[in-house]
Amino acid sequence: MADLNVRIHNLLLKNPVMTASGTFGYGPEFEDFIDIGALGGIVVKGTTLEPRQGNSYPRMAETPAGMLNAVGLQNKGVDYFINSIYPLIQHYNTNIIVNVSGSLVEDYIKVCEKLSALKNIPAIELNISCPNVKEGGMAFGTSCAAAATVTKAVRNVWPKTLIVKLSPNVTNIAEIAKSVEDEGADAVSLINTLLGMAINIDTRKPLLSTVTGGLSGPAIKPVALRMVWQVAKAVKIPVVGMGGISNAKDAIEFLLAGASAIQVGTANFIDPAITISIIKGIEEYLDKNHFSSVYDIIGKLEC
Amino acid sequence: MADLNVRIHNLLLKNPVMTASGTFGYGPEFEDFIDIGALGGIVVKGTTLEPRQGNSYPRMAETPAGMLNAVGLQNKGVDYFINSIYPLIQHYNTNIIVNVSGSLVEDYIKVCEKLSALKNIPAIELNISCPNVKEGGMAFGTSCAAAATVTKAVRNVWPKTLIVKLSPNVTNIAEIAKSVEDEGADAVSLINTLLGMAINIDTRKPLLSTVTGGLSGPAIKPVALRMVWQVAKAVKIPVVGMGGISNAKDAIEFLLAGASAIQVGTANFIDPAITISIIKGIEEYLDKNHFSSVYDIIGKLEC
Amino acid sequence: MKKSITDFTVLSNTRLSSTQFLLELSSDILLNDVLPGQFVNVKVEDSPQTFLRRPFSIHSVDAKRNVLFLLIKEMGIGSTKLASLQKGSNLNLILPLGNSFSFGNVKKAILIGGGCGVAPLLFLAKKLHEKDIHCDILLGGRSSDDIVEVEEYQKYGTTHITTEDGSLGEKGLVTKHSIFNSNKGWDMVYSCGPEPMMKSVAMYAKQNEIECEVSLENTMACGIGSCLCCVTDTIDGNICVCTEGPVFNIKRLKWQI
Amino acid sequence: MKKSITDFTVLSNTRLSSTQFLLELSSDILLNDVLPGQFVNVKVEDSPQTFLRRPFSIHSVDAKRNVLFLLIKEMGIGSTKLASLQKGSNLNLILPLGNSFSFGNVKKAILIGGGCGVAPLLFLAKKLHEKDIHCDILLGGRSSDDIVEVEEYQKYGTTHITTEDGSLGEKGLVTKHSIFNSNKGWDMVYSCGPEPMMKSVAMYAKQNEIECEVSLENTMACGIGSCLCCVTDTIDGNICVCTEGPVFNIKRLKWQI
Ligand SMILES: Cc1cc2nc3c(=O)[nH]c(=O)nc-3n(C[C@H](O)[C@H](O)[C@H](O)COP(=O)(O)OP(=O)(O)OC[C@H]3O[C@@H](n4cnc5c(N)ncnc54)[C@H](O)[C@@H]3O)c2cc1C
Ligand SMILES: Cc1cc2nc3c(=O)[nH]c(=O)nc-3n(C[C@H](O)[C@H](O)[C@H](O)COP(=O)(O)OP(=O)(O)OC[C@H]3O[C@@H](n4cnc5c(N)ncnc54)[C@H](O)[C@@H]3O)c2cc1C
Ligand SMILES: Cc1cc2nc3c(=O)[nH]c(=O)nc-3n(C[C@H](O)[C@H](O)[C@H](O)COP(=O)(O)O)c2cc1C
Ligand SMILES: Cc1cc2nc3c(=O)[nH]c(=O)nc-3n(C[C@H](O)[C@H](O)[C@H](O)COP(=O)(O)O)c2cc1C
Ligand code: FES
Ligand code: FES
Repeated sequence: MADLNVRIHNLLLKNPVMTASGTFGYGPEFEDFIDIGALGGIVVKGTTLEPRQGNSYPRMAETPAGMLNAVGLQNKGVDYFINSIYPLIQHYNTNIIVNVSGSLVEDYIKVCEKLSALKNIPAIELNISCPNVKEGGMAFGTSCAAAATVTKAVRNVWPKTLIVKLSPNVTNIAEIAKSVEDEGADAVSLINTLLGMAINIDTRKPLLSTVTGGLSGPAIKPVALRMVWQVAKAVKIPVVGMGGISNAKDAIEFLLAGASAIQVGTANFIDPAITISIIKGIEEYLDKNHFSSVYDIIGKLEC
Repeated sequence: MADLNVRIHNLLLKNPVMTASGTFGYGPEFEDFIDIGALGGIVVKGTTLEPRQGNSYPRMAETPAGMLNAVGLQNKGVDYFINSIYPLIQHYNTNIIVNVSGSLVEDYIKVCEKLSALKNIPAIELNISCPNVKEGGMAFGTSCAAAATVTKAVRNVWPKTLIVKLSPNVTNIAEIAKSVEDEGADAVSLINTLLGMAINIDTRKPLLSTVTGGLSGPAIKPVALRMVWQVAKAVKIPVVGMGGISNAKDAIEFLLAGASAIQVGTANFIDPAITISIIKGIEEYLDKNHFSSVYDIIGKLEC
Repeated sequence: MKKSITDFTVLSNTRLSSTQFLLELSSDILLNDVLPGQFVNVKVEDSPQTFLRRPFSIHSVDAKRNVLFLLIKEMGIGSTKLASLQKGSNLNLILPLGNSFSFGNVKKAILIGGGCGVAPLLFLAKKLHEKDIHCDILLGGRSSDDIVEVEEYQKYGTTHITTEDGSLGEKGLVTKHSIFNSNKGWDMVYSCGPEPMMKSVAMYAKQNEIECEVSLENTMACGIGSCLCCVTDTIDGNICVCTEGPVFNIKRLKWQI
Repeated sequence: MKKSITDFTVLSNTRLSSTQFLLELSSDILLNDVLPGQFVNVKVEDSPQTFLRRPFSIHSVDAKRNVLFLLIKEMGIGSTKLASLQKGSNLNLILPLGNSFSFGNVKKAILIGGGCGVAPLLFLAKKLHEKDIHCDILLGGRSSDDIVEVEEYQKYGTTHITTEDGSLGEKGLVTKHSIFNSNKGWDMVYSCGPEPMMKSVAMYAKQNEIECEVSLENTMACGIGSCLCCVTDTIDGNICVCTEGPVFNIKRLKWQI
C-alpha cells in the first residue's frame, strides 16, 4: 500500500485530502457521515475578528456544474471560535487549520495573535481572496503589493505554518503567489471562488442579494487546475490545490499538476462522505500504477 | 410581436443573436440546419494576416458543462478569406463580421486594411484575447496599455464598426473596456475563453497538445454574465455578451445585464440550430411580458 | 437520530394531481425516530441541469412497514425528473435533516397548508393524533387540482378545504375560511406553504395570541449546516434553516407582521 | 445528402458482447443516400457528465426498411449510457457526416477491422457486394468476445478472424494473418480500428503498393467542420477529420510508416 503522507511546511498530513473552508463547517456537521480523523486536515470556516452576520438571503444559486454563493463570511468571531468551537473539535485526530479572514490588516493580525495560543491549531490559511465582502477580502488578493503587505504583517505574529489562499480573479496568479512567498508564506492554497453572477429572468433581479457571488464546483475545475499548474511552476513552497474536485480522478489531476495536497469544497454538499472516497481512490490509483508514495505523482505531469 | 432590432454603433441587427467566432465556421457549415439570414449577425473564424496551421492535435477536451479548445487560430489567412470565402458568403442576408486576430500590431493593421475593401463586411471584431497563441493574442487583452495601443492603431485604418473582443483572464475587465472605449472602439464584446487545463491521469499528460486551452460553454456563464454586467456599467458604448449561452433564458440574462446583443458559441456544437430557438425564445419572452422592444430589457436588471 | 446517506428503493410513484406525485420509499435504515417537520435531501440522478440535491419534507412515515413518503410538486427540472421515477429505481437521500414541529404542551391545534406546503403536515397530524391532540386541518390551493389526499388527513383530524377558484371547499384564501369566524380554542397553529400565506397565518396567530410554527423552504446547498446558504433573518441574526429550522416559531422570525 | 438534426426511435438494442451493443434506429428521413464511412453525432440524454455529442460510424443501413444501425463499444460514460437505451426511446442524431470510402475503380478489396473499428466496414462490405466487388474481410480483436456479427460479414465477403489470445480464428495480430502470406491481388485495403493497427495495415499496403484508406477517430466537438478541433496532420496541413475525413487515403496522412 502506497504511502499517502504529505508535508506542507511543518504540517504533516496523513494523506493529501483536506476540506475547503466554508464548505465543511467546523467538522461536527460531518461526524455522522465520516471519521474526521481519516482526513489529512480540515480547514474551518472563515473566521474574523468580530462576529459577522454575512449577507442577506438569498445567498446561493445553482449554475451549470456549479453554484454561486454570497455567504459573506458569516461567523461568530474569533473569540467565539476559541471559547465555544475549539473545545469541541480540538481532539480531532487531524490537522485543524483556521481560515482567517478580515477587512483590515490589523484585524488579520489580531485574529492570528489570538489563535496562536491554541495548541491544536498548527496552521492558518490566510484568506486574501473572499469575493463576498465589501472592503478588504478579495482586494488583498488581487494586487501583489497588497498581498505582500498582509502576508508580511501576519508572518510577524504567526510562527506556525502559514498558508495564503489566493484569488483566481486576477491576470497573473503566479506573480501574486511569488509575492506572498517572498514575504514568508509557507504555502499557498488556490483557488478561491471565481466571481460570477446569475439572474432570474422572471423577476429581472439577480439571484443573489449581493448581485455577484463566488462560483465553485466542477465548472471551475479547468481554471483551477491551470492556475495550480502555473503557480506550482513559479514558487518553491508547497501548493494546496482546490476548485471543483469531486472525485479521486480530479484530485489526482491536481497532484500531477503540482499540488502537494488538495481541498474538497462544494462536492461535500452533494456527498458528505466524498472525501473518504477520494482518499481511497488516490490510494487505489497509486497501487494500481505501482507508485510507493503520493510524492511519485506530485508535479509529475509530463509536458 | 416585439421589435427585436438592435443597433451596435452603425450595425443594424434584425435581432440580438449572433454567432461567436471560431464556433460557426464561415456560415456554410450551418446552411443545412438553419437560414443564416435569420440571424442578427455572424462572426466568422479568427482571421490572421498569414495562413496559420494552428496547434497540433489534440486540441479539445470535454470538461464539466464545458470544453477546452486549443485550436490556435488555424485559418488560411486574410487573402484566402477575401478571394475564396467572401464570395461564397457575401450574399448572406445578415451582418458578416470578421474576427481579426494577430500577433503584431502591424499584422492587425494590414488585415484590417485588406478587409476594408469588402463591401459586405460592416464590422470587425478585434480579437485581443485569444489564449491559444504563443505571442500576442491574449497579451493584448490583459493590459490596458496594450489593449489601447492595438485599438488605436486599428481605429486609424478601420472606419466601419469596430468591436473589440475582451479577455476574461484579467483582474479588472471594466478597466480594459474603458481603455479601448477611449481609443475609439465602437463596441466591446466579451468574454473570450477562460484559460483552463485538463489532465489524463492514465498517461499523466495534458489532454491538450498545448497544455492549457480556452474554456467555453455553460460552465463559464456565471463569470461571463458578471463581466458583461461590470463592463456595461463602466462604458457608454454597446456591449456584446457571450459565454456559455445555450438557450433563450441565458441570452435574456445577458441582455438584462446590459448586453445590446449576444453571441452563441459552444452551444452551436451541440445543437446547430440553437440560434434560431434562442431568437424565438427571446421573442416569446418579450411578448409574454408585454415588452414592445428588446430595448425594454437591455440593461434593465433591477438591483 | 444519526444522519445518513442512504439509497432508497422506490416502492411506488403515484400521480396525485396534474403537478403532484407521491413517492413511497424503503431502505434498511430504521425510520422510527424521524420527526414531523424534518426533511430529506435528494440526489436527482441522470439530470444534467440538477447539480445540487433537492430538499423535500418527510410527508409521512409508515413506521410499521418502515416506509417513507415524499409528496412532491413539479416545480422545475429536478422535481420533474423525480416524477418519472419508476418502481424499483434507486433514490439517494440524506436524512433525517432539520428540527421538527414542537407539540409538548399542545392541546388543540390547527394545521394550515397551502399548495405543496402541506407535505410535512400529514406526518404532523398523524403524530398529534397518536398523542391524542385534537386538530383541525385546513388545506388550501388555487383549485381542486391542488388538494390531494383529503381522506388521509381526515383520519387524523377535522379537515377543511378552501380553493381560490372555489372548485373545492370554500372559495377564497385559507385565512378567510369560515373556521376562523369563531374561536376554536386552538393553542397552536402550524403552517406550511407559500410565504405570503404563512405570513397571513402568522398574522392571525399573532393577533389572536396563539403560538405559531411555520416551516420555511429556503434554497439550500448542503442541508446539513455546513454552507450557511439557507439562512433566514431572526432575532438571533442570520441562522440556518436546514439545521435550526425548517420549523420556526414565528416569534423568532423577523417577519413584518 | 443534406445534413439534419433528427430524432430517431430505438427499434432495438442488442447486446453483442461484454462491451458491444447494436442499436437499430428509425426516423422519417430517407437514408438512401447515406454512404459507407459516414458517421452520425449522437446526443446522449440524461447524462450529466456528457456535455458534447458522441460520434459513431454508420454501421449499416437497411435501405428497404429505412433503418440505421450503430455498433457501439462501451468506452466511457456516454457509450455506457447509450447501452442502457430501451426500445422505443428517442435518440437525437446529426447526420450524415463526413466523407466516405471510395470504391470507383476497385476490383478486389480487403477490409481490415480491429475492435469496434469494424463498425463502418459492414456497410462498406454491403455496398461493395452490391457493386459486385469481391472482398476479403479480416476481423481482429483481443479475444473472441471482441468479434461480433461474423455471419453478417460472411454475406458480403470471405471473412477471416484473428484474436490476440487465439480464442477465435488465428492467434496474433491482424497484420500477421496467414491471408497475407500469398498475394491475393487486392487493389484496395480499407481499414478501421485502433491507430497502431491501422498503421501496420498502412505499412503493409505501402510496401505492397496497394491503395489504402483508413477511417480515423479523432475526438470531435462539432462534427460539422465548424470548430477545427478534430484535425489530423496531412500533406495539406491540419485538416478536419469530420469533414475531409473520417476516411483518408494513407498517402495524404503524415504517418511515419
Ligand atoms: C426544507 C424544505 C422542504 C421542502 N419540502 C418540499 C416538499 O415536501 N414538497 C415539494 O414539492 N417541495 C418541497 N420543497 C421545495 C423543493 O425543494 C423545490 O421545489 C425543489 O427543490 C425544486 O427543484 P427543481 O429542480 O424541480 O426546480 P428548479 O428547476 O431548481 O427551480 C424551479 C423553480 O422553483 C424555484 N425554487 C427552487 N427551489 C425553491 C425553493 N426551495 N423554494 C421556493 N422556490 C424554489 C426556482 O427559483 C425556480 O423558479 C422544500 C424545500 C425545502 C427547503
Ligand atoms: C468518426 C468517428 C466514428 C466513430 N465510430 C465509432 C463506432 O462506430 N463505434 C464505437 O464504439 N465508437 C466509435 N467512435 C469512438 C466513439 O466516438 C467514442 O468511443 C465515444 O465518443 C466515447 O464516448 P464515451 O462518453 O463513452 O467515453 P468518454 O467517457 O468520453 O471517454 C472514455 C475514454 O475513451 C477515450 N475516447 C473518447 N473519445 C475517443 C475517441 N474519439 N477516440 C479514441 N478514444 C476516445 C477517452 O480518452 C477516455 O479514455 C468513433 C469516433 C469517431 C470520431
Ligand atoms: C458556500 C461556500 C462558502 C465558502 N466560504 C469560504 C470561506 O469562508 N473562506 C475561504 O477561504 N473560502 C471559502 N469558500 C471557497 C472554498 O473554500 C473553495 O476555495 C472554493 O469553493 C473552490 O473549491 P470547490 O470548487 O471545491 O468548492 C467558500 C465556498 C463556498 C461554496
Ligand atoms: C473551438 C473554439 C474556437 C474559437 N475560436 C475563436 C477565434 O478564432 N476568435 C475568437 O475571438 N474567439 C474564438 N473562440 C471563443 C468564442 O468565440 C467565445 O468567445 C467563447 O467560446 C465563449 O462563448 P461560448 O461559451 O458560447 O462558446 C473560440 C471558441 C471555441 C470553443
Ligand atoms: S443548506 Fe447549507 S447550511 Fe443550510
Ligand atoms: S469536430 Fe468540429 S471541426 Fe471537426
